[in-house]
Amino acid sequence: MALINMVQAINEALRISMRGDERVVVLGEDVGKVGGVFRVTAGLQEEFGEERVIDTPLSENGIVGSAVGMALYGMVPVVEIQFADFIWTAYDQIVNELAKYRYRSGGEYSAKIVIRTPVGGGIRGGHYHSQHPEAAFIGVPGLKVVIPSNPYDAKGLLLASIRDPDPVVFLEPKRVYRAAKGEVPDGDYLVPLESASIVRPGRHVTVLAYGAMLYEALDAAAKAADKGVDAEVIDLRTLWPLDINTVIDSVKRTGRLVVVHEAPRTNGFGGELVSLVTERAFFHLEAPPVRVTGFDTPFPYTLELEYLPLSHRILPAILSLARS
Amino acid sequence: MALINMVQAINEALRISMRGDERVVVLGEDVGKVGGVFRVTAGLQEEFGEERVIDTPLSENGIVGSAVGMALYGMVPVVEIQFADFIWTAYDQIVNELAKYRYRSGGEYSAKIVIRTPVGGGIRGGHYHSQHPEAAFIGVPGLKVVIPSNPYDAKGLLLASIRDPDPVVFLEPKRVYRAAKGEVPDGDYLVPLESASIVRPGRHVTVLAYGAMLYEALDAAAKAADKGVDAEVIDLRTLWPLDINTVIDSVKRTGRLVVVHEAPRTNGFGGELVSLVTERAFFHLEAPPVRVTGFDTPFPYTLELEYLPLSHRILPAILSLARS
Amino acid sequence: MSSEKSRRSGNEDPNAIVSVLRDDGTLDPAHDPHLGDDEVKFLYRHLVETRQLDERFVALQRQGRIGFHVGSLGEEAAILGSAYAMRKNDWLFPCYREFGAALMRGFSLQKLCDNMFGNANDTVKGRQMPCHYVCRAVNWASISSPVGTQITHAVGVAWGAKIRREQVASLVYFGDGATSSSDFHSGVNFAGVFRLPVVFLCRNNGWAISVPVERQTATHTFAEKAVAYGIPGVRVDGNDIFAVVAVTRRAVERGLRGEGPTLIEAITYRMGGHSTSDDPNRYRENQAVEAWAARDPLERVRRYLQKRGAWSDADEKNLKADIDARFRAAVAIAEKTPPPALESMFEDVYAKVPWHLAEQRNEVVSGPRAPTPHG
Amino acid sequence: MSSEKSRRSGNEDPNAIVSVLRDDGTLDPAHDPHLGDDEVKFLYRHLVETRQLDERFVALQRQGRIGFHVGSLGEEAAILGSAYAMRKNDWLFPCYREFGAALMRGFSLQKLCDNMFGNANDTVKGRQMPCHYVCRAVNWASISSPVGTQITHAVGVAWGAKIRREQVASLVYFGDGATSSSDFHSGVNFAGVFRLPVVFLCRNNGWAISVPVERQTATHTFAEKAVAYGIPGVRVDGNDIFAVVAVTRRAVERGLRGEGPTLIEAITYRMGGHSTSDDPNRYRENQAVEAWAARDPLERVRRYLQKRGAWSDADEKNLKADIDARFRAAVAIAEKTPPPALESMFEDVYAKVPWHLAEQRNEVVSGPRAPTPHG
Ligand SMILES: Cc1ncc(C[n+]2csc(CCOP(=O)(O)OP(=O)(O)O)c2C)c(N)n1
Ligand SMILES: Cc1ncc(C[n+]2csc(CCOP(=O)(O)OP(=O)(O)O)c2C)c(N)n1
Ligand SMILES: [Mg+2]
Ligand SMILES: [Mg+2]
Repeated sequence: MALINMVQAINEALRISMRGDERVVVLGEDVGKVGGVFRVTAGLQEEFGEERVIDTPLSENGIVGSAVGMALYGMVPVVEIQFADFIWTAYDQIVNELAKYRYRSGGEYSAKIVIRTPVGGGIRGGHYHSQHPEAAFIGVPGLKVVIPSNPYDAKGLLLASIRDPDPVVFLEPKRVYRAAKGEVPDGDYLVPLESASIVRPGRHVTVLAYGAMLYEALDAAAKAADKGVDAEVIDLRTLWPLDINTVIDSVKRTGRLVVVHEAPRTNGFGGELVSLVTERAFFHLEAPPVRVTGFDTPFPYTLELEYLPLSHRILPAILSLARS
Repeated sequence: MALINMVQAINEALRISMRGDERVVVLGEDVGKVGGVFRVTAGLQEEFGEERVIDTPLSENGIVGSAVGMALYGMVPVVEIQFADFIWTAYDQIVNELAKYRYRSGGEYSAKIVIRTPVGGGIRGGHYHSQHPEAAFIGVPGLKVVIPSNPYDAKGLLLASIRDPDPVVFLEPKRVYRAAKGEVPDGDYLVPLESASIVRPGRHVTVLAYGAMLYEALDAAAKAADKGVDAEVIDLRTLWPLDINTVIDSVKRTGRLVVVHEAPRTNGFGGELVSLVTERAFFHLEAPPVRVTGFDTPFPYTLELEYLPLSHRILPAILSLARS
Repeated sequence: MSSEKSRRSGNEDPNAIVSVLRDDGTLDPAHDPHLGDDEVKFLYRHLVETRQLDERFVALQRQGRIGFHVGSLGEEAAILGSAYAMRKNDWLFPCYREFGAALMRGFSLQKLCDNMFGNANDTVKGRQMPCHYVCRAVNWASISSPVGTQITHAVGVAWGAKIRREQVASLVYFGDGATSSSDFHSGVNFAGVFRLPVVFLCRNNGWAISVPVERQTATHTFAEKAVAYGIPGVRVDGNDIFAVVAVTRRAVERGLRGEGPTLIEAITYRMGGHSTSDDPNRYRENQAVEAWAARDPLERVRRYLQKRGAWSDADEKNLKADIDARFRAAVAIAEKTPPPALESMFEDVYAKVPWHLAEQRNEVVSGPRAPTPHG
Repeated sequence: MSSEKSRRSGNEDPNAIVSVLRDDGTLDPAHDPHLGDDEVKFLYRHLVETRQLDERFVALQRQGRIGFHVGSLGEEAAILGSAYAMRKNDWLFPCYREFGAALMRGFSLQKLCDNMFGNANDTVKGRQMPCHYVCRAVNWASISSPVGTQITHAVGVAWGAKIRREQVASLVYFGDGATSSSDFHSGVNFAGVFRLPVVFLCRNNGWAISVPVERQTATHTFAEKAVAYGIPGVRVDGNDIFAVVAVTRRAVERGLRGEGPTLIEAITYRMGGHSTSDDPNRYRENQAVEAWAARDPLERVRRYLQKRGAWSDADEKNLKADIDARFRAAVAIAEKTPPPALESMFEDVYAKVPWHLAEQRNEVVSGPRAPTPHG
């Protein structure tokens, strides 16, 4: 066990996967010598060579499209998209090809790839280095969507994602890449997909969060506790398929729901979560669920901390919901 | 007034817009001589010439990207994407460029274009000629999303969309392109954006629908009436920004909500609608809202009518909701 | 960047078109692929089969028995000749007009017909439109309607093989229209940079639905687009199956020697509509069609075989009768085969059916049935 | 397809590099753009200003006073020379390294500094990162981080102008890495097909962050990519401002004559890191940097001017002092200017603020304030 950050934990997961399985290759822009602009792939090219840790031309659709082909051939490509904001030129390959390959070929082929990409704001990145686009992937049948919030989960979830038979979009909350530190086993272990984690048990309000906003939710919950409100905070970890039972059980206990996410509110994952809960636990709800989210604007630069659903916005939501 | 179908109505709106405003140009694949694969642009090239009705190379991102440039220069390009299923290579241009141009340039520029594209299933088109991807546009700040269900609205909404200062994604429900006929004034008129239409007033259940599924909702409502359940059916027409008042008023009256859409359920627009209603009319709700939608699979071919949320699936939802 | 000399300063005439089969039925020795009579007869049988099935499928569509067909009328030699040059362990990435090549590689006619009817035996389980079958057994990839997307996949397969040190090449079919796509640009560029054994087979059939090639590019040829990727581009008479076999074989050999990809422009013509949904009279004159009819790729091979005494009118008659009989038998079975099971709609989205799809499956299975397609 | 002869069969050597300014400070008459001393001095002042501001902005970033900077060290001549060739009513589409050209066209240093601080006076209202300003008054487009996307926009502007019969050209900047993007392919292809007056200005600075040009393309040059689009490609010494002015002017004239676009490859070198976030020592040796230093684009112009007696050491000193004074004044104001108003976050998403944004605005305005950035 060592105290490491998320960047190091993800690096370890990649290294273990590549050592254990020759089919695993890493490709993306700047993943080679420089080890990724966030240094997540540092040292991998040295160990595994240029053929397995591949700097590609600047084309996200080329990266994902050729990774799909590699996967058809039996490789397990782990793609890095430098920032999630740059994933959109690959969206056709993701929606129409990657996600549908198994289905449309009647199960004869499958395209197992993992797409790793840093997401989220709070690093002074403005519009194009801050997007948090989980909703664009959750709505695509065939994809799994995973987002860790801490080094232990990051390593275990990435190891599980690489071994999972389905394509996984693996979102990395870059705001806590280095800030979130934790004890992480040196060796191989899995954190199963589709399992949420109750990070803070509580009785009065259920708060669903993930990625960097988990810490804001926890901060708000701690402050709410000072005011006598006991919030349960759940880290979803796998966004889709969702660990529905953990979520519904919690809301049935608390009767109140706050959903937190950085992405814009409209048609964000919050809407889906609120609907799922409303459909399944309606008569347990004491008050309307509340979404605390990014606003329906492009991500701003100077005012980014006003944009993000930080603790100062989550706390009043918890308090007023608990009192309603 | 003449009895015409939606293809003709949209064609008239384009013709009137092009006659009235020299800045309006039409571009896309096969929009010229052949008049579009659905014949929506038939005759326009003859009247306005090859410079204003433009057959482009086969590149959706090229079409949208250059339309953005034309718009910066002051033109009003109306883009046709042959099927919505093929829009994804243009998604980067739509999300990162078109939608954000006004915001990111501090209002100095705006990129006013209309993207017309046929959507939806029921025409034996399988995966790639049936997608109904409104959710992917509703969640993008800066875009407006419009979908008519009949010729009168199609013409009036398209005329309004072309004149609106913001970029509009104009979805055309191809299953009823020719089937939906109606009386349409010959001249110029507007159907305002952001206004829903109560197509069938009712007391017991609110049914929100749009596009081709409106007819299924109406059919189900008629059958429900036979069983004593009086459903109100609302055609949303503009999906975003939503006519929130009409929706909330209705649910406050009926206390019950059914949302119908063809797109997959998860993270579809239904989740947003359910959330908006739950947030704003929670204490008026007598029962949990119900979503009747396409399933979370790629769109199938042979079984497409089982996939679609047709009347046979809407009716039981209305009845059981009314009785709960 | 490649230290090789820039391709465009090479001496070859970029407009030259490789052809082998002369009008008089003899072969130009310069590019002759040296096919034995049995090989040519094999190819000819498949050319005829392809054409005949095309006609039959169009007829079925007109009768309302199948929903759609997208054919290869006039392009058969470009398709079959290039597929013939690929070895058993090579991979093929179809566009959508290449069912004849799939059959030639061993895909069964029965399965093809099952796909045309989208029935329970369809390899893609009735999930895609007709002509969107799959056949892993012959390294035939899944077919997708969006234009160009298969190009990067073919690159990935060749890349995987190269990393694994396996002697496998891939061939990808696409049209002239597809050269404008993003995946063409990325795919050819990646294959050039990483020197992958990919054959990029551009069927230049003159049209992208109603859009003529002049609206697709300002270049004179499609082959010269290879220059932008530092790889060779070759133009070939796509209606000359000997020439197509020859240039494709050379491209495969080059690729497997580690010298990288080749872009082949097979010059041919789409003699029919784009698909059964299209009426070409709306946008083109008949003259070009007539001119191209004189260069029919089947006729040319038949003349060659007949001249060598290797093919008789009786052979022709028997062949056609045989194809017809097999077609009728396959259609009879396919048409009677039921549609896929309702439950199948929820399979293969993921490797295992997750909770939400299990719920949705139960909803459908226990719910009312949809109206039948035609009332 | 173009009826013209294929470009690659032309006689020009595709590897030839246009240069004008010789080592001895004289000009090659073959391509001399005939700039008067005042013009050259104007350019030189802006070259120096660009370099000096680059250094100052990096320093501000290191001091934590601004968040980011992406500079043009070594690439100044390629950027300013090409911009200088564009007329007032032409449009420029920046990549992100071209602030020097914006200033030269009339964008104010104050506004640039306001952008660097993202304050209330920033033309983009503090919504984008530093170096992502806009200036409609000089036909300077908005800057977007995603690589390549501005290329199709430049095409659209030229297209609009052509449809309206207005004599307007556009110039678009992008890097060597951007030639791999989808928008490069689509943009250049569309411009070729529709013969639009676009200048595609590829700054080949050797690197896309840490990825060298050999990993971007298998071609020997970027200019030869023009072949794939049926348009001319020109290589120019990007550190020779005379040569850059000359080839760009020729491209504009050609475009305005209706002969279509030109792809210019300006060969230069990124002397610094990719941006303030990058440390190039991680992936490259210093040797190339040293070699390029000998071809410094500013030094070359200064030598030229000095040789002509048009520039003195005193001029140099005064210029630098003046730039510094203006810089300090602008920064002082920019740094004191408050951030944009909270409400501004919700404006310009749409032309009018819709109900949901009005609600969200009220939520923020009446809610608690966020923590301040640094605690
Ligand atoms: C991305 C995309 N855009 C548009 C279409 C509609 N479409 C189908 S085939 C086709 C033309 C393709 O032309 P070409 O590539 O020359 O192939 P061909 O049909 O001639 O074999 C078009 C525009 C599509 N399938 N995919
Ligand atoms: C679509 C996209 N992918 C990745 C990035 C991250 N990125 C920013 S600049 C850059 C390299 C660009 O290189 P080049 O085009 O040569 O321009 P230069 O920076 O050298 O001027 C990369 C990969 C991006 N901004 N956009
Ligand atoms: Mg074609
Ligand atoms: Mg560069």
